[in-house]
Amino acid sequence: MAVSSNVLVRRRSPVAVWLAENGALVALVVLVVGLSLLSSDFLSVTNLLNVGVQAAVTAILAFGSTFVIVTGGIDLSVGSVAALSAIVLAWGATPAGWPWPVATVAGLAVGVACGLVNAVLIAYGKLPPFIATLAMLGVARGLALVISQGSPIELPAQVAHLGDTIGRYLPVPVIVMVVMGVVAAVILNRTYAGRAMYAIGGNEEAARLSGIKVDRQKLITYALSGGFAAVAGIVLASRLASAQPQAATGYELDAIAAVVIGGASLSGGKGRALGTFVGALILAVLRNGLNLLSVSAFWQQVVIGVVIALAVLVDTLRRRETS
Amino acid sequence: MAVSSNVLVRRRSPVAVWLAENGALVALVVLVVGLSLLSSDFLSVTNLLNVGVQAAVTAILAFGSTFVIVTGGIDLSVGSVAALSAIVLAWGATPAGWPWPVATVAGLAVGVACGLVNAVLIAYGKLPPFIATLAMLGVARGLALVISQGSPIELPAQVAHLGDTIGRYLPVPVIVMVVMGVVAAVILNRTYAGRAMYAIGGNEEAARLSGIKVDRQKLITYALSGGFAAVAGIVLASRLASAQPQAATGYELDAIAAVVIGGASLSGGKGRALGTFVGALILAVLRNGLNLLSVSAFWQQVVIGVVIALAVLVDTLRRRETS
Amino acid sequence: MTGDILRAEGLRKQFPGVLALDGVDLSLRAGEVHVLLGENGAGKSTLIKILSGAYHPDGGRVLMDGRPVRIRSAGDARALGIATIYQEFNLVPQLTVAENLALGRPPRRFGLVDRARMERDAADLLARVDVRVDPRTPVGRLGIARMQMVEIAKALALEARVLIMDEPTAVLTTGEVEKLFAIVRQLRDEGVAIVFITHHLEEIPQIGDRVTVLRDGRSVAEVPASTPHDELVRLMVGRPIDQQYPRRPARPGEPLLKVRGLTRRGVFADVSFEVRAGEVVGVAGLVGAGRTEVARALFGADHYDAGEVTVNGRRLPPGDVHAAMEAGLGLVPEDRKGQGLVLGAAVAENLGLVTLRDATRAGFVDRRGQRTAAAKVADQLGIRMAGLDQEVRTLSGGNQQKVVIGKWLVAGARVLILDEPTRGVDVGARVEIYQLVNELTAAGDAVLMISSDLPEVLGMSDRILVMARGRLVGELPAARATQDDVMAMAVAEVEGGRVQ
Amino acid sequence: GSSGSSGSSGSSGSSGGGSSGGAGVKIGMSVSTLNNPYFVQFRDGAQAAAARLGAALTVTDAQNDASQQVNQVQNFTSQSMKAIIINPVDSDAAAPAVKAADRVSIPVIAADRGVNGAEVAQTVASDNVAGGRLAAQQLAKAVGEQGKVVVLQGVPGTSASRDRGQGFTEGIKAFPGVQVVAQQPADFDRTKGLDVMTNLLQSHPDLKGVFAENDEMALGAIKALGGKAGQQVKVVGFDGTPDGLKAVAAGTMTATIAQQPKLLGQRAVEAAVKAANGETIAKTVAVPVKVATKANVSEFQTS
Ligand SMILES: Nc1ncnc2c1ncn2[C@@H]1O[C@H](COP(=O)(O)OP(=O)(O)OP(=O)(O)O)[C@@H](O)[C@H]1O
Ligand SMILES: Nc1ncnc2c1ncn2[C@@H]1O[C@H](COP(=O)(O)OP(=O)(O)OP(=O)(O)O)[C@@H](O)[C@H]1O
Ligand SMILES: [Mg+2]
Ligand SMILES: [Mg+2]
Repeated sequence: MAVSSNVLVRRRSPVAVWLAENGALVALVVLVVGLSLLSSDFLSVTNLLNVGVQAAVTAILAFGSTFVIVTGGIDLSVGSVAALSAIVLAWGATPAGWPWPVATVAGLAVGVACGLVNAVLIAYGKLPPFIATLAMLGVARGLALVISQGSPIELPAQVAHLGDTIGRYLPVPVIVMVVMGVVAAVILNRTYAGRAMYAIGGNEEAARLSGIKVDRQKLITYALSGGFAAVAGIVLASRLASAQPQAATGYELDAIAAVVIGGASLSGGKGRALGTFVGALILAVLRNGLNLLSVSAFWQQVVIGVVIALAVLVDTLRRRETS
Repeated sequence: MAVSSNVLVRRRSPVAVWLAENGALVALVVLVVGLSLLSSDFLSVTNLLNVGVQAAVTAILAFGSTFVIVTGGIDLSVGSVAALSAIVLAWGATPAGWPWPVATVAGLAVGVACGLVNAVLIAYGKLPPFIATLAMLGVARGLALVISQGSPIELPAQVAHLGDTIGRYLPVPVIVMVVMGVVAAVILNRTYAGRAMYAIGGNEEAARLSGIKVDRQKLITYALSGGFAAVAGIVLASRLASAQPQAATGYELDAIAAVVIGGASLSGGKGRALGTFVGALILAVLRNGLNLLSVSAFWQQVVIGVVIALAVLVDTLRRRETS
Repeated sequence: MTGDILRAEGLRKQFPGVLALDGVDLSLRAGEVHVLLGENGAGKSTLIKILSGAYHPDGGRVLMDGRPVRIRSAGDARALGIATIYQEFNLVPQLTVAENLALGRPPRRFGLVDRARMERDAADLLARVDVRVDPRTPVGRLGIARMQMVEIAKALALEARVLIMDEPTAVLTTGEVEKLFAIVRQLRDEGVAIVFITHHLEEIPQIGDRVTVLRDGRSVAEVPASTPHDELVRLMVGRPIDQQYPRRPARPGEPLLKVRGLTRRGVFADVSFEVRAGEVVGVAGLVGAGRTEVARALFGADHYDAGEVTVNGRRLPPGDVHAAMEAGLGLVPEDRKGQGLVLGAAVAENLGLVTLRDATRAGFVDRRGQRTAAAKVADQLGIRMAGLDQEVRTLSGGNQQKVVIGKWLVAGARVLILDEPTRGVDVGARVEIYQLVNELTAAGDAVLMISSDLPEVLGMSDRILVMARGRLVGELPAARATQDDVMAMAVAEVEGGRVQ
Repeated sequence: GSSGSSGSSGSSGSSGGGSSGGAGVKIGMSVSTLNNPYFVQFRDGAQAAAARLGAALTVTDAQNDASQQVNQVQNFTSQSMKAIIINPVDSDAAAPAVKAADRVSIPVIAADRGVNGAEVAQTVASDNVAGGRLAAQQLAKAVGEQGKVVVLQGVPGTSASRDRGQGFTEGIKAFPGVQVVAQQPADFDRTKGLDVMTNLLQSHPDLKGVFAENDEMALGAIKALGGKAGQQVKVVGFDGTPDGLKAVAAGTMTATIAQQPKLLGQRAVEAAVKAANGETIAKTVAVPVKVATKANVSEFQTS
């Protein structure tokens, strides 16, 4: 390789490199240490499992959003799509309806379909992703309300087990979250679709001229986002044993925040599943800690805002330092 | 002046050019015609004035967001900042407090200050605008709740006049909206700050290398957005004669949607005050029309989503045709 | 010494993993054209970015009129009378030509921007550089060459004492280069000090007074512009280059690429030609002749209205890049930043972009195999980088160009379309690219080479097609053609030549 | 004014003994939302009672999000609260949270809304469906059992909106002369109440009455009606918030279904303290829903 003589490679320890690339992790560690000192309840096994369970839905939504954000898009519809998928599942599985596995597949299919509609509007209708998915935010929520007549629907018991804890220490939502995270990481790092997402987000025109079928890849990207949203919606409903038409309202901003806190850029081409996971954990730890510390409800919003800003600030400052 | 000789310049009438650049207007006209046919109540003077009043708050917020979006940024905090400004005004102007003009200035100053904090985080802290303003969304809302203790506060009567109608046909919110729109248009088109916004949004590096003080211009941009949000918040409160801590929740998405429907691009460098105005009108007409037509609560969300997508689709299709 | 208007002493600049400048000196006199010469990645652009306030040096100092100065921003440089034309375009595509010319300092009246005056000023400036374009046109709609002329006009507007030009001629054709030289000479005679970077060595005696040669981040020599060509090359590359255009013609075989009656309304019309296996076909023409458009259309990047394209006997569906690639076409676009590279991604990623599909089994990409292939090509092209993981954004311009070409080499295209392939590439690397062209054609592949560099077209092609105003106006055998022949054809008025 | 505000908070409080004494008892309370004056009052009542009893009360805001509420109750269990008060975002969705607390034997009090599908120690509530019926009667009487009325609905899909709407629909059937000509959502929000009412007036200028599913929307509607409010058009609200009661006193709002949120909060805390001390408590406590009209509004305002 033509590493010229003036190229001086400074040796940095692998740990330092890894930390610089995962600045959000530093913020998470600081947060965890701080909360353990402030609240004696924080660092118990059950509480940490609670945090995991509480992070699960946001994390799964955020994994799906990572795909979209890596391509330089945005998906505002994930919260609504999650609710719609769960409602379709529960509504389909009523005693008079389908067997629960069929209903579950239907719920997932609805999520994927919503993603495909987004993608068609974006890739072929040339709508800005913000607008296409904002429209879907309204449409999916509205359909969830129409189907459910505005009332929660009980989930079939088999699906509701997704909200259980196996033994004492293995909450199913945490397992689902980890599995979806690994799937997201593999897709992003190892598959054609994933690598194409980075190329499209980095320079769409260059990707197209390199033979990547940009439109088709966008279909895959948004379909994945919709599918992940459906999974998140079903996990959420299983925790409540009922599908709620108003579930996950506003979660899209949390999901996007988790992705960006995790180091992705909204202009595309950057982002990793592990970072997103850390981002989702930061949000969950924060909410959990503020509850434990009995911070007043009004001040909680202020504190969450400040900590989110600080967490990303830590990251950007680290980056600037090491570059 | 001669354009390169091999390029055949197709002559297009100025009207066609203007329409192509204002595709949202076409959508608005279609919507208005459709609604007039469907509802006999729609096309009355009073109803159209109602639409104007109902568009005012979104439009004023959206004018502020136009500055930010033109620079390639985003401001999610405008709804919260609007609420906080109004709360500060009302809280300051309680009988035991300051005279109302002082309180009003304080309310506006709080809006500008929030914008400046956003800008400092973005320009100097290098936070992505999405994160900085998402943090501010929480902080400003939290502070509004803390100050008001969660309850509405009555507005001083002098300020509440902003919600009145002069004579039969001159609602003050509409006047404020038009004034703010003209101010926004002049800033964008004719001032140094405005042109710098386009330059930064189009190519930040080029702007910097051309001697534009990018950081300082961002301060101005977000301060303007905060100031416009404060005005919107005060107009909103004046319509109810009381400042509500939870007012304008979620309005940021409406404001951004108005800007994008109006033809701006979230990647920056594009956007016009007139387009934003049309975008805000589309949203207001739509909500008004659905009420007049007594569309069911559940279906309204679906219809609004579909119409937003169609409105922008009309625009993108027109553009593709004429380009 | 005393006449120095600007001096740089011992400048150092460290990037992560790269020491870009390692003690560079430069002295600049009023009324001279000072050429900066060096291989791709030698540090030329870094040096001038320090002088213009875009970068801060890690060591060394800059003096103006004998006094040390601190240049911390573009504004500081401007205040000191330093104007710069950067290698990468620094225009705002959405804004009009007039606004770009006045960027950062628009004329104002009563605090408001005075558009009428701005447009008048712009028209004057454009007339000075002899560019005919409406000042109200958005810059994004101009071609790359006219953008460059706008950049030049923008720098002129500052009426600076020091004018720095980083490869201004890279994207210009002969006519425009002449115009530019006339302007530069006039400024020089008015006492302006000019720094001029170029990879076209033949321009040096025409325009330069002194030459500073950079190598590996150090200034290795300061010589007069009259220094012989071979000597300059030796100073720059460290070894002599015996043949600048080492074309070794292969025996033409079957036609690989056939284009029949290709037409796109308003852009080009009735373009027909063939490229045979083993052939290099050059395409010459003035800027805006439509060569790029034809290349993009036949590659499937743009739609066309009529005609057909056949590759290796297979007729290509219009507007389908993927099908074109499958059939064996490859395109190295002229706008490397906008169309050729994912700037934020690593060198390895960019080199593997075209072969991503081929390296995929059951949806999974063989990333290790891709990396090995990338390393091989990087080595072959001599890409100067800190490693395969370096972001392409931070490569020097010439090395970026090598990456764009490299990704098609990895893919093994049968017919490679090169649009301005050596734009911004240093003499040494250029010869390496030519060698590659030779190897491709020797192996029975074909090359269609669009270039505004006439000596290159003449030196490297087997046949030359000439385009003017969207039509093919003639064909010349490269062996006997001269620059004058080609130019004569390119500018000839074509009867009813306006494309409909 | 109350007497025992001195030993206000925390474990150091040494207030008088007795079986109902709550000295140092840790209680967690998850409120469905605090973005609404009604629940702010509910919280105030609870805090006042806790201060009086010397209990340490932790209040969290679920922001109308059922799953966030589950999270908060889980967090209470890790904090080893002695009792939990839940003001459910949704009656069905609260069940898993309650079960989680049951598992570690922490007594749960449901406040304002019941919990379906799980055992709670006590439900302190006023009946929203009954309130809806009362509102229907009030409105029908006020318009002379004749004419067109409209309904301003809350956030679609929330239980408050469902129950009140259901009660109203049932109640209004008894008055065949009263026609419900439109039901439109205004999301429990005052501004939206104003805008939607303005729009509805366009299509129904001959309107006689409005039922708003909370006072905030009712106040928006009153603003839209201007001089007509309380005159040609009667407005009935729900909740009995201070601003709502003011409007009743002024005559612009004909009636509001007052729920006494402060009393509700107080009762919930009292029950929680008792449950924490292992006392047996009644399964349900009904806090009366009252109709506040101009005639009796002063009683509500002082309490
Ligand atoms: N921002 C940056 N970050 C990291 N490395 C950089 C950066 N900018 C330049 N470099 C490196 O510094 C070296 C000098 O680059 P420079 O752009 O000055 O070369 P150049 O002489 O202008 O080359 P060319 O003729 O190709 O334009 C190269 O190795 C390049 O990769
Ligand atoms: N006024 C204009 N509006 C829109 N596009 C224009 C206009 N003038 C020129 N162009 C386009 O700009 C481009 C000019 O680019 P450039 O100067 O590189 O020429 P080119 O067409 O690439 O030249 P060649 O065919 O010689 O490669 C062409 O694509 C031309 O069609
Ligand atoms: Mg360079
Ligand atoms: Mg070209």
